[in-house]
Amino acid sequence: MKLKVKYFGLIAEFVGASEQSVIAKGLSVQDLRHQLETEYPKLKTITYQIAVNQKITSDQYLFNDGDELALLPPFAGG
Amino acid sequence: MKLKVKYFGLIAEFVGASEQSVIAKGLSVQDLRHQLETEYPKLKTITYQIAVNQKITSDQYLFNDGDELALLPPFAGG
Amino acid sequence: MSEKKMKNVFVQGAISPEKIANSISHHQVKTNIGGHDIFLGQVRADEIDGKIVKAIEYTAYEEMANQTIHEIREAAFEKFDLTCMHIYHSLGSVNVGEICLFVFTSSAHRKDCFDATRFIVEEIKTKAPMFGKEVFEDETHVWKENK
Amino acid sequence: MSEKKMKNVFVQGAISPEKIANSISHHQVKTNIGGHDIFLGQVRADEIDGKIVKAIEYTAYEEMANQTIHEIREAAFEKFDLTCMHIYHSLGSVNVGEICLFVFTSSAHRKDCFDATRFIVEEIKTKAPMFGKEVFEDETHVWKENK
Repeated sequence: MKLKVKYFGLIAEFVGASEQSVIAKGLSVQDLRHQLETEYPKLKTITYQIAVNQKITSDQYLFNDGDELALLPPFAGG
Repeated sequence: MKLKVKYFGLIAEFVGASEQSVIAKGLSVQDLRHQLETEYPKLKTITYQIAVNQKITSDQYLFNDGDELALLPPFAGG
Repeated sequence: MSEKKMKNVFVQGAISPEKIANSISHHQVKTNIGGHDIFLGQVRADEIDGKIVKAIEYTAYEEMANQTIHEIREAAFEKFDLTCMHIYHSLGSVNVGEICLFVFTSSAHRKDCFDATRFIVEEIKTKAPMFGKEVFEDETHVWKENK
Repeated sequence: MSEKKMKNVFVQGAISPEKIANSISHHQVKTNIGGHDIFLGQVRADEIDGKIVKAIEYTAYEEMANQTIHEIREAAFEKFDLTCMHIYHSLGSVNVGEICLFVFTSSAHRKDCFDATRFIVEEIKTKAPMFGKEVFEDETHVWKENK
């Protein structure tokens, strides 16, 4: 499946982009996590959450067509 | 003993003055309370505190020369 | 930080938004501050026995109130890790919608200023000898009492 | 009172004391308000590994942050008896000493605005996807992380 993936803050630095079109090799958020951590090993060094369609989601979530994913490093608002 | 007595808010209205020189008939704050409540019976209808030299004091306090007394109705700051 | 000098908290009439903005501006040079908490007391157009309050006329036992607030200030500096603290209260007439109390604390981390401002406001309301005459449109009045 | 329309909380650059004063002024016509509580987040010149922060550059997942803050706003109106609520956060560069967060609630009685402002600030800090790059004098940086 082809996914739109957004990167923010520190993660955008690691990836060198703020948004990518990613061909997902698996079906779940967990699969994508592994896929991206293989491609960008620095992701393994930090804590981050994944949002699907602007909601924090669990690793068990299975993608649907048109989902917008985002990799979110720790928040720093305020 | 001659005392300087200050009145505030509602109590200044009851007494018709914001400050008086009062010849105390007794020695304690309690005595003065009775004396003033006899003279200004409306005082009996409200709750008020008495400060001596700018500190809230108990009815047992015995006056010293030069004490400044104040009758304080409920506070309404803010 | 503790401030030993007793300050005069009283200002004549309402406290203006400009005074508050100026006070905030003055803190922009203090780069160890991470959070400010500001409480503003505003005069409400309460309805009492069918009549609407139009203003509160504040009076105080000024020397005692300043002394009491000085002690509240010292206690707050003792209890909380604060950078700055400012307290102002109106005397005289303050119309409904206008501001009569301004409490402003600043700290490196938000918890201290949140706790401090609330502590100071509660303490002032219960301990500082200030009195408020709620004046109605028809010029009659009642005396306000803090809960 | 509840506000259904989603608002944009973001402003470019620092939040000025004048903006805060204007916001306060606008509430003087609301004569059912008795208390306001305002929290201001200010950028600190923290020392990290011997270097001093000179500014924070804020970015956000804007759509999600606005949605999250919309939900926080609705929750606050539900939990507390509020008259008004205003929330602004900076995007882009905010220098040390400048204000990056402005949370302002108003209520008839002080307890509600005190509780609400604190609730909103804590919720924003933990739930809103905003990111802060702490930039040092030598233009190197670290990424801020809320505690």
